[in-house]
Amino acid sequence: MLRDPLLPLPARISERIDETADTVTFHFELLDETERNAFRYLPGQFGEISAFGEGESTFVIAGDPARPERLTVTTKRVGAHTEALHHLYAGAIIGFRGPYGKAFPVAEWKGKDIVIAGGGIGLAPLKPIICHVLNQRADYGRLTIVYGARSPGDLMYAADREIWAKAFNTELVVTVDKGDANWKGREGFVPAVLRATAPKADNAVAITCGPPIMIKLTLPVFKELGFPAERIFTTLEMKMKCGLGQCGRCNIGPFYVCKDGPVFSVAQLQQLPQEF
Amino acid sequence: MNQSLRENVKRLFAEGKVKSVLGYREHPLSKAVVATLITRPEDADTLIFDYRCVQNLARGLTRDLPLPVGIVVKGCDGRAVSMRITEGDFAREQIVAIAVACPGVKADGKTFDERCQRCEMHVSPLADVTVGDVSALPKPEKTRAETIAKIKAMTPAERFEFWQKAFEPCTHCYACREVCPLCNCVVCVTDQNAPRWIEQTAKPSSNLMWHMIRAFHHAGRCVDCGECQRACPEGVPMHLLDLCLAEDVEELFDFETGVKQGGKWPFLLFNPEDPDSWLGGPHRG
Amino acid sequence: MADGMKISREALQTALSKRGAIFAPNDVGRWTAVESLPELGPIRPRRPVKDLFTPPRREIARWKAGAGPAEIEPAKPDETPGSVFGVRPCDARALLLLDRAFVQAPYVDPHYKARRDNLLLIGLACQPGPNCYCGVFGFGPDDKDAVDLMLTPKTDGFVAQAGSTRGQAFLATVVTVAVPVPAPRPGPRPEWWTGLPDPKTLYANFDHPMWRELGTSCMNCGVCTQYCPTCQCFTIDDESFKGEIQRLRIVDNCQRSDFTRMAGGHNPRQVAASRLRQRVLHKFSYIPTQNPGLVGCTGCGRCVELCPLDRHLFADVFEIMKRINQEAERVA
Amino acid sequence: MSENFQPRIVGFLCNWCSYAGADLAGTSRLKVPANLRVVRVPCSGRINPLFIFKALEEGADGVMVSGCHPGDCHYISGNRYAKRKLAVIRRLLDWVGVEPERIHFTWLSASEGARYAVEVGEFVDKVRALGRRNPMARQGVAS
Repeated sequence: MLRDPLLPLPARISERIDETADTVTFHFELLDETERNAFRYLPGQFGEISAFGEGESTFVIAGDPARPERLTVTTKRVGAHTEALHHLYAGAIIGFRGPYGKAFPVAEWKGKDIVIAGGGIGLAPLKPIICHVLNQRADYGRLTIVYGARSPGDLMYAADREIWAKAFNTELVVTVDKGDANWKGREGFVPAVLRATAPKADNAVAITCGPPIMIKLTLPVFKELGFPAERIFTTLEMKMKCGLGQCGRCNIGPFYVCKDGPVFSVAQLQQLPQEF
Repeated sequence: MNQSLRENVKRLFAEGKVKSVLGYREHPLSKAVVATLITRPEDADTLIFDYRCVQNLARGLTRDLPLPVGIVVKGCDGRAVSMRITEGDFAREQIVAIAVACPGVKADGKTFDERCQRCEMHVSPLADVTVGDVSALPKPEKTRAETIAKIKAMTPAERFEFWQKAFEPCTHCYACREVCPLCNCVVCVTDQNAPRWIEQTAKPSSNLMWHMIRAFHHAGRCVDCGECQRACPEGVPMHLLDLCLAEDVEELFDFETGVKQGGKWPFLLFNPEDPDSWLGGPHRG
Repeated sequence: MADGMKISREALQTALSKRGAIFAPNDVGRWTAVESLPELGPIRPRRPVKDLFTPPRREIARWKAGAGPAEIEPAKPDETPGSVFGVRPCDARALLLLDRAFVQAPYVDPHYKARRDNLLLIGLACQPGPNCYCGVFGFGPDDKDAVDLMLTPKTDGFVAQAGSTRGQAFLATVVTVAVPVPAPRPGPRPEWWTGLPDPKTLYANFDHPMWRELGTSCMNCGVCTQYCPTCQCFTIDDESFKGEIQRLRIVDNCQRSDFTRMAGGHNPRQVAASRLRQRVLHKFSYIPTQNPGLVGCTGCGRCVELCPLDRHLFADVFEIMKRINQEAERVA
Repeated sequence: MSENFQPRIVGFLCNWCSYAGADLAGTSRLKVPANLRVVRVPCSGRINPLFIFKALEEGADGVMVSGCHPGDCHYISGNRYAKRKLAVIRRLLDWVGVEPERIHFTWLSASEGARYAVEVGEFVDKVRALGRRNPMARQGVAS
C-alpha cells in the first residue's frame, strides 16, 4: 500500500545545543531501524521538521552528510512552531520528512577552491558543504570560510569552528558586526571582510547564505573579486509546506524552490523574475 | 446621469482637484460593470453610473494611488469613505467624493437589493461634488428593525440553531473580509497562529467564531453597504449579524456610523455616565 | 454517427448501487452520497467534483498529545468502490490536471489515487450556460475523454457512451439498446476570444505594467481560487482539541495575503496585483511550459460567475495579450 | 441533565480589585464554589472578546468578568472602555443564542470578599439551573 509522502517519520532528539539566545541545534535519529540505515542526503537538501501538535516547518539538514544516521537541524525561534520546537529537549519525539530539494553540485566542484561566506544562521546550510569538503579533503583545493554574525553571542557552531580553523589548507575568518568587552576577533560586515580576505577567483566556487541584506551586499563583492555568476551559489528561503513540489506555494516563476532548488546559482537567479 | 458624471470628472481634472478617479466602467469585452482607475481626463468618457454599479469602491482606495483621488460614491460607499477618513486611513483633503444620487442598485439586474430597499441615505454624506437629481430618490420600503425582527423574536436555542445552519456552508474563503472597506487589519485574527484563535478549516466552531468576531470588529463601524453578504459565494447571511449589532450600538452609544465626519468609534471613547445596566444583571453603583 | 447505448435511469441506478456508494451534487451544489440519482440542472454545480478527491480538509495522521511514536495513526486511504454521478466535462478534465500533480511519481498522494481508482466517473452532457467556456480549450459539453461513461439525458433515461475501458466494462454489465448518437457539439467560447495566449510571451511580460492595472479592479477575495476545479494548492497544519491532535492537508488559496508570508514577515507576493498575476501565469504559462498541450484551466466559468466584482479571467488574459502584441507591433 | 450537573465557569478577574477581592474571600475562608476557574487579567479593559468566545468554545458553561468599580481603575479608564466592550459582547452573545444567564459582568472591589463569594455562588446556581452544556462547546477536533 502506498505510503503518504506527507506522513512524518518519528525521530528522537539525541542532543540539543543552545547555540545562541534564540537559536538551537537539534541532533536527532530516525526511530525506524531500516529508515535510519537507508537514509542518505547531500549538502543543501532540507527536511520538514514537526513539533507534534504545532505543525511543520522547513529546515536545511545541517549535519555531516558522511554520517547520515545522525541528522541535524538548526532552528531560530521566529514563530509558533519554532517556539514549540524550542521547548523540546533530548529524548523528545519529533517528526521528520525528507530529504527534499536539489543539493549543491559538490561533485562538479572537485579540484576547485571553495569560498564560503555565511551570515548568522546562514551558516547552517553551508556547514554540510564544509563537512563534505573536509571529509574528501584531497578532492578540493583551498577552502576559505568567512563567517559573520551580529554579535559574539550570535556566533554558532563553536565546536565545529575549532576543527575548521585547524583543517588543512583552510582559512577561517570570523567577524562580528559589533564586538563586546572581551571580543578580541575581527569586527566588520561580511562583505567588507570578504573583500579584505580577497580569495582568488580562478578555478574557485563561491557559496553564500545569510540574511537577504547580506546576500545583496556580498554578491557584488564576489563579482568584484572575479567570480562569474554561474560559479556563485546560494540557497533561497521561501515559505514551504509539502516539500514535494505539489502544494504550489514556493514557486518563483515556473520553478518550485523545493523541487528545482533551494540551491540556485546566481546566473539562474538572474533569469528568474525578481519575486523572491 | 453618465453625461453629467463625465463632465464633472473632467472639470475636476481641469481644475487640478484630482490626480486620479476611481469609478465604474462597463468592461468592453465582458460587458460587466467593473471598477476602473482613470488618471487622464479623456478616460472619463468610460465612466458610468447605473443600477449595475453594485460594488463598494471604498475598499479600492489604497495609499499608492495618485493623490488627491476622486471616488464615485453611492450613499453607503460615501459612509465607508467617511469611516476610513475617521479612522485615519486618509486625510480629508486627499479624497474628493463624487456623490451620485443613487436610487438603488440591482445585483441580480431585476429587483432592488434588499439593502437598497431599506436605504435611508441615497446620497453620500461626504460630497465634494453631487451628480444627478437628488430630489426624486425613493423612500425606504422597509426598515432595519423589520429585517432583524424575526431573529429578535426567537428564543436563544432557536437563534443558536438559526446561526448554526446559516454559517454551515461557509468555506473560509474570507471574500467577506476582502471586499469590506473597513476590514483593514494588517494581520487578520484568522491568520494569527500564536495563539490560533480561529482554525483554518470549515467546521461549526471555527465558522461561528469567525462570523462572531467579524461582527464584533464591525460593531459601531459597519456602514451597512452589504458587500460582505453579496460577495459570499455560498450566500451566508453574515451581514444580518452586523445589522443586529448596529441596532444595539445606535441604541447604546447613539452613534450613526459614517454619517458625522470625525465622529469617533464608540470603543475609542467612553462616557462616564454610561449606565451599569449595560452589563446586564443586578449591580450596585 | 457513433453508437451509444440507451439505458434507463433505474437500470443505471441499480447497476451503480451494486458497485457501491453513489455520489452526486445536492441542491446547494455540494457533492454528497445520495440514495437515488438526482435530477440535475443544465450545467456544473457550484462546488467542483475535486472535493471528492482532494477534500478541503483531509486527515494525514492523528495522535494523542504526549503520545509516543507508536501511537501515530496514519489515515487510511478510502478504497471502497463507488461512482460519481453528474460529472461535467469541465470538472472531469480538471481531474486530469490534478492527476499530473498528485499521481505522478515520485510523490503519489495515496488518498487521491485510491479515490481516483475506485470511483467510476459517470459524466452528464450539459446545456452550456452564460459563463461556460469549455470551447476555449477544444472540447464541448458532450466530451467523454475524461469520464468513464458519458450520459446524454433523454426523456426516458440516458444514452451512454464509454469514455474509458473501465466504462466500457461497466456498460457491458447493463442491459442496453444501441442507439445512434449525434456528433459532439462544439464548446462555447466568448465571441471576442481569438485563441490561447503563448505561455512564453506571457511569462516574458512578467513585469508589464498591465498587471497592476488589472489589479485595480480585483480585491484578491479568492472566491475564484476557492471554486476552481483545477487548483491544487494546499497547506499542512495541526488542529487539536483537548489532547486529540490531527495533522491535516487543507486546500489553500493563493490569493490569500499570507500565502507566501514567511515567519520573519518577508512576503514575496505582498502586492495584491502580484497574486492575480500568479494565478493567471500558473494556469496559462507555468503549467503549459512544464506540460506541453495542457493548460491549467478547463473553462468551467465558476470564477467568472462567482466573482463578486464581476471580473472575467478570459477578458484579463485577452487584454494583456492585446497590449503586449500592440507594443510588439509598435516596436517592430 | 440532573442537578449533579457541575457547570464549568471561567472568571476573568482584574488584578487590582476583583482578584484581590477573591483572594480576600479565600483568606477569610468564605465558601466559594469550586466551579469557577480564575484567569487573572491586568484590567477588565484587557478583555478581548476572543477570550470569552474561546472560553465558551472550549467548553465553559459560563463566563464571568469582574473589574474595579468605575472610578477605582488602577489604569484610570480601563474599566470604562470595558463597560462598552462588555455591553456589546453581551448583546452579540445574546444575538448568537448563548443564554444570557451564562454571562455575568460585574464590578468587585478589593474589599468586597463577601460579595464576591455571594455573586459567584448565585452565578453558579443560575448556570446550573440551565441544566445543559453551553451550545457553543466543541465536541471534538472536527466539530
